[in-house]
Formats: sequence, C-alpha cells, structure tokens
Amino acid sequence: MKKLINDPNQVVTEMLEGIVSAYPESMKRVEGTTCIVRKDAPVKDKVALVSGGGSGHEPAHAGFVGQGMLDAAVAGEVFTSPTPDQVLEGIKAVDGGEGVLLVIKNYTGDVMNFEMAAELAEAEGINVEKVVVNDDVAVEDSSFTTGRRGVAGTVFVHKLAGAKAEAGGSLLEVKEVAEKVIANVRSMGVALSPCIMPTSGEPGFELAEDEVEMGVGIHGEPGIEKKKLVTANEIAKELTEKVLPELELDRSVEVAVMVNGMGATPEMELYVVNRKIQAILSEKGVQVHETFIGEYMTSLEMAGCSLTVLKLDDELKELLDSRSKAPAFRK
Amino acid sequence: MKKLINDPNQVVTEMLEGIVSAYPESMKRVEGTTCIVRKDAPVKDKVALVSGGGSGHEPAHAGFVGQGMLDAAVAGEVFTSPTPDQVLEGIKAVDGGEGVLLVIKNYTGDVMNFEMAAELAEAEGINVEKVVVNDDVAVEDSSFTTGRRGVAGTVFVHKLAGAKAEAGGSLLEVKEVAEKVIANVRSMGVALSPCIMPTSGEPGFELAEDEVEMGVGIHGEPGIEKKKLVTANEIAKELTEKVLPELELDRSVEVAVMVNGMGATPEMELYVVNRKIQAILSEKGVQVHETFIGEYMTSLEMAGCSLTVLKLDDELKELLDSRSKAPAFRK
Amino acid sequence: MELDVRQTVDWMVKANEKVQEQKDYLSQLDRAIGDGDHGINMARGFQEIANTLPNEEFEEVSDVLKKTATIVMSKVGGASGPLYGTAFLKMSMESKGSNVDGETFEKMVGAAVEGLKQRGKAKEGEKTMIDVWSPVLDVLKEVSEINGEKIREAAHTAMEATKDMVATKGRAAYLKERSKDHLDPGSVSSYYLFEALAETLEKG
Amino acid sequence: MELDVRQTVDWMVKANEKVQEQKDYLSQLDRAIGDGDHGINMARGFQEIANTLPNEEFEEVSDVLKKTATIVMSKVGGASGPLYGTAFLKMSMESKGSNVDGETFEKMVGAAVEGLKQRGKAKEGEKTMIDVWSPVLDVLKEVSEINGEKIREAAHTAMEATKDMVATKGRAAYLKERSKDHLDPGSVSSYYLFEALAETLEKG
Ligand SMILES: Nc1ncnc2c1ncn2[C@@H]1O[C@H](COP(=O)(O)OP(=O)(O)O)[C@@H](O)[C@H]1O
Ligand SMILES: Nc1ncnc2c1ncn2[C@@H]1O[C@H](COP(=O)(O)OP(=O)(O)O)[C@@H](O)[C@H]1O
Ligand SMILES: [Mg+2]
Ligand SMILES: [Mg+2]
Ligand SMILES: [Mg+2]
Ligand SMILES: [Mg+2]
Repeated sequence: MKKLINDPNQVVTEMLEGIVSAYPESMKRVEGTTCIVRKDAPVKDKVALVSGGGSGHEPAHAGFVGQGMLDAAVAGEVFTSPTPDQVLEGIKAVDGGEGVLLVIKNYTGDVMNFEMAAELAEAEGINVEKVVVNDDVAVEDSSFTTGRRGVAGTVFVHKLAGAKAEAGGSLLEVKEVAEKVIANVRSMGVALSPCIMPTSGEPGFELAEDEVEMGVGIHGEPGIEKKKLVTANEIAKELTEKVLPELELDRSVEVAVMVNGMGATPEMELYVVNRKIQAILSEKGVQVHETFIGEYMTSLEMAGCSLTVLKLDDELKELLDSRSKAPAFRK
Repeated sequence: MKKLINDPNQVVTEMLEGIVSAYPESMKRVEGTTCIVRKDAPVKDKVALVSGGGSGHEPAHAGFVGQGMLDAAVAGEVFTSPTPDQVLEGIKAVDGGEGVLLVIKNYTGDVMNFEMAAELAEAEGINVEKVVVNDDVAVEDSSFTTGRRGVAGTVFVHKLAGAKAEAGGSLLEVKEVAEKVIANVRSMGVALSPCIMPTSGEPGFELAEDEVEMGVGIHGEPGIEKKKLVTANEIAKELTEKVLPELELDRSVEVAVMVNGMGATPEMELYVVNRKIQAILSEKGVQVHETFIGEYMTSLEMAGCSLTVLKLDDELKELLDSRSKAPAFRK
Repeated sequence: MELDVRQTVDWMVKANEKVQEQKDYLSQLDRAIGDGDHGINMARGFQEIANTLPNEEFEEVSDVLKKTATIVMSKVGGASGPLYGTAFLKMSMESKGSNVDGETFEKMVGAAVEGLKQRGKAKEGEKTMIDVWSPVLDVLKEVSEINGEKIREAAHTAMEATKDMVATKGRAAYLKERSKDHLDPGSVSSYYLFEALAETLEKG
Repeated sequence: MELDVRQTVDWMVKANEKVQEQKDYLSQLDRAIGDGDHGINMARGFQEIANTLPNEEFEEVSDVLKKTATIVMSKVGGASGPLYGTAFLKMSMESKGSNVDGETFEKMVGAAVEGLKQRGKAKEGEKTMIDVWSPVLDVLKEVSEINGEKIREAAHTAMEATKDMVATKGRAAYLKERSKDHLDPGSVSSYYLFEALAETLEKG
C-alpha cells in the first residue's frame, strides 16, 4: 500500500482538517465531531441540507458544503456510514428553524444510522425529513432486496435541492425537489482497478490485468459482471445503454450528464469516454443541457468511471444553473 | 496497460473531441487542428492568450479555455510539444487585433516550437509576445542548463494574465502580469507511482514499492532523488521547505496555494497533505488568500502531488479573484 | 445460574479479544460480499468497549449493556453499528431491574431479535446476523438455564448455515446469487459474541 | 560521386526503416534521461516521410529535403521536431539549385549544424544530437567525396561518446550528473540517419 497519509487510523480526522483549512471562507468543523458545516451555519430561516456517509469518496461530501448546496456533511470512517450521534451533531449545527432535509445514499448502514439520527433530532424538536438516493442501475430493484445503491447522482440531489433551499423553499418543497431529482437520475460505473482501504492495506476486490468490473459500486462492491477490458467506446456504449432506458428520454427532453472519475482515472480517459457518450446521446436526439467531467464521487484510488444522466425540466434546469459556492461544484 | 481508450494513436484527437463535446458553450475546435479556442474567438479588441503543450496533463490545457482565462490551447501528442504549424493555427484563430501572448512552459521542445510559431505569426503580421514559465524548484537554475521546468504554476499564469486580458489590458500589460506571476510562483512535485504512455504502454520510470521520486517532473522525469516513502507530513514539509524560501515571504504577505493531484492520487490524500502545508504556513505567519485542491496539471495516471505557492500583491489578488468561465477553473 | 455484572463485563472483554484476533478474517469475509470493513468496524467499537467497561462501576447487568450499546452506536458505524447497538440496547431495557437468570436472558435475546428485525427491516433467511441471533433464541427457549455449550453450538451451526443462503438484505444483497458460498460477516462476528459468552460462563 | 533525387528519397525511406526498427529502443533511451517519447516522435514523423516522398515528383535534392523538413516540423513535435526540421531546411536551402557533390554536401551539413546550434541554443559537448552532426561535419571537411563509410564511422564514434557526457541542454539537463552513462537519444537517431545515408550510397 502506497499512500500519502500519516496514520491509517487518523486519516479521516486529518482529511477533515485538511479540507477545512483549504476552504476556511466556505466551511468550518463542528468541534469534536466529524461534521463539516457552512461557515455561516446555522442559516436563519433557511431549510438546511445534511448529507454524508463513509469517507473515501472525496470531494463527496464535504466538498459540496457551501452556499447553494449542503449545509452539513457528516463523515464516517472510510467506506463506513457515520454514527447517529455524529449525524445528530450535524443536524443540530445547521438547523435554522425551518427544518432539515437528510440526503441519504441507499446503503443499509447509511439508512439506519441517518434514520436513528432523525429520530433523535425529532426528539429534540427539530423538524427532519429524509430522502434516499438510489440512482445506480447496475443493481436491479426488486421487492426482495434493499433496492438500488446511491452513487454519483447524489451530487445532483445536493445541488438542486440545495438551490431550492437557498431560494427559500420550504422543507417540503426542498424535499420534493430532491425526490424529483431522485426519480429522474440514473447512474452506472465501471472499474479498471480496485481501491485499497487505508486500514487494511488490502485491495477491495481483484481484477485480472485484462478485466473490468461492470456496474461496480462506489465501495468497490462487485457489480454486474467481470468482463474483458474492451475499448472506451464499447464501455461508453454499455453504460449509456444501461442508464438511459428508464429515463424514457425523447427528442424534446434535456439532460445533464456527469462523467465521474473514480479516483485514479486520468482525465484524458474521461474525455475519451465522454466523446462516445455525447455521440450516442446526439444520435438519439437527446439535448444535453450541461456536462460535468471530473471527480465528484470517488472510491479512493479505484480506476474507472461512472456515467450519470439527469433528466431535466424547466424547474430542475433553473436549479442546476443557479450559483453554488461549494468548492467542488462551483457555479 | 489498462486504459479507457480506443486506439493509442487516436487518443489525443478523441480526447479533444471529448472535451469540446463536453463544453460546447465555452469552446470550439479549430477544424483540422489540435487547437481548442474560446467559443467566441477571436474576441475583437482583446489581447488573446495562447498556451498548450503535450497532452496527458488534463485538464491542462484545454480545460482552461474560456472567458477570463485562455483563448486557445494547442495540444501536442502525449508529452510532446505541439508543432509550430498547429500553434500558428491557434494564434490565427484567436487574434482579435490586440496581439497574442504565448504562455510557454520551459521545456526545450515547447520553447522551440512556440518560438517558431511566433516567428511565423509575426511574418503574417500578428503581434506576438511570449513568456516562459519556470516554476519548478526541484531542478535548480544554472547558467549552464536550460533552466527550471514549467509545471502547475502555469495555471496561475493562465488565470491572472487571462483576467488582465479580459479586463482590457494591452499586450504589454498582460505580458507584465504574466511575468510578475512567473517571478512569484514556485512549485515542486512528488511521485508515488509512474505514468504510462498510451503509445508505448511502458511506465515512464520505475519506483520500488516503498519509494517515491522527490521533485518529479510532469512527464515523469526524474527529480531530485528517489527516497523511501515517508509520511504525508514529512512530504508536505519537504515540499514546503523547498518551495517557500525563494519567495521571501514575511508575515505581511499573502499567498495562493495549489495542491495539485498528479492523476491517480485519491483526493483524500491531497487533503491530508494540505493539512500539514497549511499548518506550516500558519506557523510561519504566512496569510493564505485562497487554496486550490484538485487536479490542474496532471501526468496521466501518475500518483503523487505537487505544491505551488504564488506570492500575491493587491493587483494579483484582484486578478485571481475575478471571474473565470474556464471549465477547469471556475471562479 | 445467573449472569452477573462482572461476568457481563468479562463477556464483552472476551468478545473484544476474539474480534481483535479475527479482525482481518472478518474484513476478508466482508470483502467477498460487502465492502471489506466489518472487521475494522467491529474492532474499533469493541476495543473501546474493552477499554471502558472494566474501569467503570455498574449497578446491574442492564447498565453494562446500556453502556455497551452506546459505545457500539457511536463507534462502529456502517450497518453493524446500529444493529448491534439496537440488540444491546434492547437487552439492556429488557433486563432493567432484574437479575439475569435463564428466563430473563431468553427474554433479553428475544427483545434483541425483535429489535434487529425492526432496525434492519429483515427476517430470518436473508443472510444477516439475524440468522445467528434467532437460532440462539430458539435454543434458549428449549432450556431453562443459560447454557453456554448449547448457545455456542447453535450459534456455530447457524453461522455455518449462512454460507448456503442468498443475501436479500444489506450490502451483500446487491450480489444476489453471487453472495452464495460465502459466510455472512455479521453472522460470524455474532458467533464470536456468543462463543465469548459461553467461555465466560464456563469460567464462571 | 553525387547524391541525386532518387538516392535522397531512398535515404529517407531507409532512415525510416531504421527508426521504425529501433523505435522502442529510442524511447527506452529517452525514458532513462528524458520523457520516453523520442522513438514515438521520430517514428511518427519518418513514417509520414516514407509514405509521402516516393509518391511525389521532385526537381532536385533541395526539394526532397524541403518536403522532409516540412513533414518533420509538423509531425515530430517535441524538441527533436524543430531541430531535425531546421537541419533539413538548412540543408535544403544550402543545396538549392546545385547538384549535391562532396563540396555542396559539406556546406549543407555545415548549415545544418549552424541551424541546430541556433535553434537549440546549444553547442558541442552538451550531450545533444549536435554531438553527432558536428563530428560528421568534421569528417566531411577532411574528404572531398561524400564518403559513406567515413560518415558512418564518425557518427558511430560520436554517438557512443555521448555516453560520457553530462547533459546541459534539453530535458536530460535536469538530471545533471545523473544523465551520465546513458546515450543521448537524439544522437542515436542522428546516427541512424547517417547510417542510412551510408547504406544508400553503398547501394548506389
Ligand atoms: N438489513 C439488515 N438486517 C440485519 N443485519 C444486517 C442488515 N444489513 C447488514 N446486516 C449485517 O451487517 C453485516 C455487515 O456489517 P458491516 O460490514 O459492519 O457494515 P456495512 O455493510 O455497512 O459495511 C452483514 O454481514 C450482516 O450480518
Ligand atoms: N537544446 C537542444 N539542442 C540540440 N539538441 C537538443 C536540444 N534539446 C534536446 N535536443 C535533442 O533532442 C533529443 C530529444 O528529443 P525528443 O525526445 O523527441 O524531444 P523531447 O525532449 O521534447 O521529448 C535529445 O536526445 C537531444 O539529442
Ligand atoms: Mg461499510
Ligand atoms: Mg517529449
Ligand atoms: Mg462492510
Ligand atoms: Mg523525449
């Protein structure tokens, strides 16, 4: 294991200190917690957005804290949901009296810990609502399972619901926007090489020199299948074909596209993949309103990428375009 | 070699197509060339900024094309300076009548190719000035050698000179800003793992499992020394100690800091490194005006990072803070 | 035979020893069908428990379990944190004010199983730790004592049985059929917990 | 003995064959003290030359060299592109309107060396391709013919001699003392160019 760290057991704390010291104008740490909140939190009379999850997905989630996006990001250990007491601290630090929306990615651990935090917050008289993001089409929905995972589409939920809150929306209005985004966003990823947890020093999974994992999760969880490495065009095609159908796009529709690097992917490769994605979309007559390329929801040093497509309407477009001062999503 | 590409020989062309199709609102390709220019180029009565260099440093250079930064980015093959005819195409496409500033990184190849392009452009009646960026302190200056390399500090040259041009500065004023930035910016990098050229499929250099290359160049060129991997704190300390002295910072001075990922570095690690850098700066009483963390000047999938420090005065601060619509440097 | 305060503390300390010993193994199991952190999560939480409990005074078993629950909730994280936290909290609540004899212990584990099911929205046969806790409850219903040997046996058999199950809850559910032929990490750590209990009871 | 149009085309075609054969070796040399692309750069440029020259009509040697220079300039890139481009351009300019006999060829290489020095702001002994071109010029000054064997010999010795030099120009200069004990890639490709010339002259 070759990492630029000091102590595997201190990596989350030190990372949080590193983020806050990078962006002191935008954010601050809630003393003694793993919560990073807006510099001006709590913002009086504004609905607050709280998200978070395991660490290792940087810039998610703290990079999205700032005016126009999140009020708080609660960090867990690497790939491990934060605990209810920490989430509660985040909620309390940002509640400005108009209530708090929790944005949760659909993992059993995250759902349970955030739910428990919501119960605790409500017991303290804070008005809490929650949404669960489940944009990953790799793992099919079924009434027998826990449902789809939440991945990079979560970033759009932060952005658009955050914009709605900034614009003065009520808790239910902000929640409605979040749910509309969730209903209209789909993602899928592919891995070329695994990530290595700092504490164990072990790769999360194995891939042969000529293999990729299609549909990989953001913790390196196995996806649909291991298959032979094919060209960027074929991978772009497969991702697009999986992501698009449920969105039922027709020629009149506009979308936002995110090609997200998983951590170790050269940006050059993201552009090569994007080229084919855009070609396919344009062939289908889908209008791309805006494209985002870069690292938004990573998995440590995993190599690979994910595609996220968000179907837009006029309301969502306006919310996407509005200003954000979050360091990792400036608009 | 495991890369998300189609054909190693087509990777630059396909990447350029992928960038332009991602940001059609900001930029366009000059047909039949490797030049990407502002969507509204040539901008009448504005000094134009042209930069570029070998590919493999994405988002540099095309990601910095946009209002407030570059007018044109000319791409060469991977790690190979673009040829004079291409640079000339870029110059011609963006000249708005007020002249063109070439921002060149100090590599023999870049300097010669851009110089030849400047000669050709002048022969066509275009007013061309050039600056050579040489911020890398790893390789010491000496009258016997070619001088220092140009690395991530170049991004600040783009930003600040670009802002000056946008604000209506004359060619000489814009050049003066660029030279002021060059005089006040220093960088150094470290590599944990090498990059792999798409065409050869070979790692650019070798590092043992417990080694790092201090002072590595952005093409994987050897730096100061190979040494045992130490903690992030020690690396941050070494980079800072090398970068700071020449800037002659005292307590009244403000700086901008860039912690740049080389391509495969998890963002988590950049924050851990930043933590120590900020601690050292604060100990020295240096005021940090703004910090930039992320990928700005990469080396394909090299793991590691570089530190860039820019000493600011009021003029430079204002130029840094002004708006930019370049996709990879939004302000 | 009753479980007293000292024994309950011993139980948790022993559970921690096992978790520390098997930390890498638990993570390895989780790497196969999850995200590879179960050993790390459990080790972080139980280390804190073992550091804390022996240095505190407790009135009754319920208090030990409450403290344990609090630490687990705030240190383990992930899915297993709230689940083990809930289990210990329910056991604490169920034993409040009572001596812990066979009957009480059966009720305590019964409450824990209920808590796990509610918190995890899961039931038996879904390849989760419930598949160890529930068979242990069954065996407690059959005997009147807190029979360590029987508990260990039941937990062991149940843990092994998770190998043949297809996960439909938790992270492993994403794998569907591919989750088969692997032990469920949470069931293995639950087995260690009950093994630690059996050893504590043996020691007396 | 004079160099005619056909031979000049043959020369470049043969140079390309050598560059293609040695592409990986040249890149490997460049990996040691540069950025590893010299073989790739040269192969890209010379392939285009070999594809183009045989299909075009040329009046005189100067035209072949001019075309070569143009292709090199726009295809090779890096440091070697403008350098080789300049060398060929100067040779073309120097031979314009003349038959290429020994005297003319000496003047052509002389102009090339001047061009290289100006373009590269370099001189002999700095571990660059100049350290092959300049000794070749020396030998041309000694003989009146274009003596292939002597050219090859001089180029070979000169190329080997770059091993002991410390680079003070080009990318390898960043390595300072560490650049020693490695051949200079551009000197090796220059040797291939002169070796190709010698073989062309032998074939007649
Ligand atoms: N819904 C659930 N109900 C009961 N137990 C569950 C549920 N989801 C997961 N588990 C248990 O939690 C274990 C995984 O814990 P851990 O790896 O620590 O958390 P995470 O899955 O969040 O990484 C599984 O092996 C399983 O026994
Ligand atoms: N200033 C210079 N003057 C003369 N030759 C040079 C100079 N700089 C580099 N070279 C030659 O160019 C060769 C490197 O070419 P190449 O690898 O293609 O370009 P780059 O160094 O830009 O990657 C060196 O081996 C050397 O012979
Ligand atoms: Mg986990
Ligand atoms: Mg090069
Ligand atoms: Mg796990
Ligand atoms: Mg080279």
